[in-house]
Amino acid sequence: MTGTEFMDIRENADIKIIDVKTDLSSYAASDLRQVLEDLLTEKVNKVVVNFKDVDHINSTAVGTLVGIAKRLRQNDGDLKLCNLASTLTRTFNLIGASSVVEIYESENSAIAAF
Amino acid sequence: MTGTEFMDIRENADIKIIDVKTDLSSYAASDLRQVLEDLLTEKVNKVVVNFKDVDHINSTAVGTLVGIAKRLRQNDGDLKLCNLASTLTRTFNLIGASSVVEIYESENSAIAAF
Amino acid sequence: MKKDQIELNVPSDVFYLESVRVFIGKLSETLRFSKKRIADIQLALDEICSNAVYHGSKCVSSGIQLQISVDTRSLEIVVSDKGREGMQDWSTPEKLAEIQANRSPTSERGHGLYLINCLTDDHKLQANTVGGTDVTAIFYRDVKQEKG
Amino acid sequence: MKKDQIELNVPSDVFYLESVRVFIGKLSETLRFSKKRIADIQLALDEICSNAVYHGSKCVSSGIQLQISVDTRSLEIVVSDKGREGMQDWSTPEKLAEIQANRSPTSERGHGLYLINCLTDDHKLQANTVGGTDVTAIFYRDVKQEKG
Ligand SMILES: Nc1ncnc2c1ncn2[C@@H]1O[C@H](COP(=O)(O)OP(=O)(O)O)[C@@H](O)[C@H]1O
Ligand SMILES: Nc1ncnc2c1ncn2[C@@H]1O[C@H](COP(=O)(O)OP(=O)(O)O)[C@@H](O)[C@H]1O
Repeated sequence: MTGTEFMDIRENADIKIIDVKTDLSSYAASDLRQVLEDLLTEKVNKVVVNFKDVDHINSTAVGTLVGIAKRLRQNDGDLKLCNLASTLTRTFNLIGASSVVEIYESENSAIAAF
Repeated sequence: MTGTEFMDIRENADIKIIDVKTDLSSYAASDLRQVLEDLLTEKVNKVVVNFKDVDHINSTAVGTLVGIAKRLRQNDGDLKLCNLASTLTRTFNLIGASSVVEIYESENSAIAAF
Repeated sequence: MKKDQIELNVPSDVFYLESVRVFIGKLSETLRFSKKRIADIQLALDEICSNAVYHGSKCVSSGIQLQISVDTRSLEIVVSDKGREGMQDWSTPEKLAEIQANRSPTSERGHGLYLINCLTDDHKLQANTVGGTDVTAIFYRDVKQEKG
Repeated sequence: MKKDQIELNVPSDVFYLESVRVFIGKLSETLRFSKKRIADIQLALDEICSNAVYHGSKCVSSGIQLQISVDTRSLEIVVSDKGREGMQDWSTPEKLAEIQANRSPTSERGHGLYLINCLTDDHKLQANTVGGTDVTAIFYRDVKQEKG
């Protein structure tokens, strides 16, 4: 699993870090789901998603992240998000998803929180 | 003359420097023309246009610059352009306008060329 | 008051919604909405158009239509789909109340209509004559009428 | 070969061409044209649409139309205007040859058609039935990088 056109995957010890390189509306959301599903299949259970290069997210992509976060927790892992622009945080807050998925300022703080 | 929504105007000795802050298609081209006409009216004759923040220019805007360059030269002045992205240089080259308007890598070299 | 009209028809494929989103974004920018408002308008329209594609279209060639009206007071966008089996009459007040009542922040789906409600200054959902839905979203250009 | 169809109608006002340009840009990007090609496509369309507004429209409400066809091989865009008095029959081969012969790199105007010719893979200018012009621009897609 080395990533896709829209996502790079790096690792830091047992944590996988996904760099999203595209805005996340419905088209790219299915790509994100695929990448995360593949990591679940590989029994990865600690994942950080880096939103540094993302300007837009919609409810389909937020829902995907919520679903994956729940499943990772069932495996004693977790999904953490970092580097969100304020418009993205607003979308998570409006939906109420920030109560389910943890959002961190930086990649380091997301990693440290595992 | 202090600029417009799309253009800032600075000065360096007797040279006016216009920072274009928008892409230059037909809509903004009329703004550029107005700014340059106003400088001509004010008897300014040395002008540098800085394209650092410009990603697109069309033939209407190129034509405007060609016309103003000719008029400034009649007043013993000149118009010089700087910081053009390669797609912009390409447009000037295709039209043949780079034989009429001088294009420089940097603001400093444009200023030094007067 | 003079209204400018724009019409945009795209296939029912989320692939094209990327282009629709930047179109709406640039239009809102030229109409001088604030950065924050532009993001809101783009998200609301993304949700409306995604619904039209996922729930309101039989196939890619069904197509969705955006009718955009611009005047000094507002930006109004009507997104129309042609509907598909089993999706009729979903937008009655009772059905919409039920959808809203069932929404949970922790669920994966069902946040689109809620966001549309939050992000528009006004909106309307109506069954149209071809068996689909017309969703109208209104954004006032006057900053004072901006919502939360 | 399956073709996807997009239609975009905007008022004859250069104000809206900014939004059209980013739409065409994003569409070309999602179709995986290279950065340089995207700039070429945007410039060609800017020139075609600016001409349709300046030379081919009586007033703002005349409107211009873009019909966009996408298939695995090409992106084809037809820009139609409704024409205006004194601008009929300008696109005959003789008139076009005259326009080209008169072009001078040092003149302020008259570079649009030349750029359209340089930047498209193929193009066509035709009088349409409503007294205006249909300008067709074709851009071939790099077959190796086609949409999935
Ligand atoms: N354009 C539409 N046509 C038909 N049904 C729709 C349309 N938009 C929304 N719906 C219905 O409303 C429900 C809620 O929509 P929404 O809140 O956007 O969440 P989601 O799309 O994630 O289900 C959808 O599941 C669907 O049943
Ligand atoms: N859509 C159009 N309708 C009518 N005339 C047109 C149209 N496009 C171009 N023309 C004619 O062709 C001429 C050359 O166009 P162009 O090369 O784009 O340069 P410019 O627009 O700067 O004059 C125009 O001046 C006009 O007379």
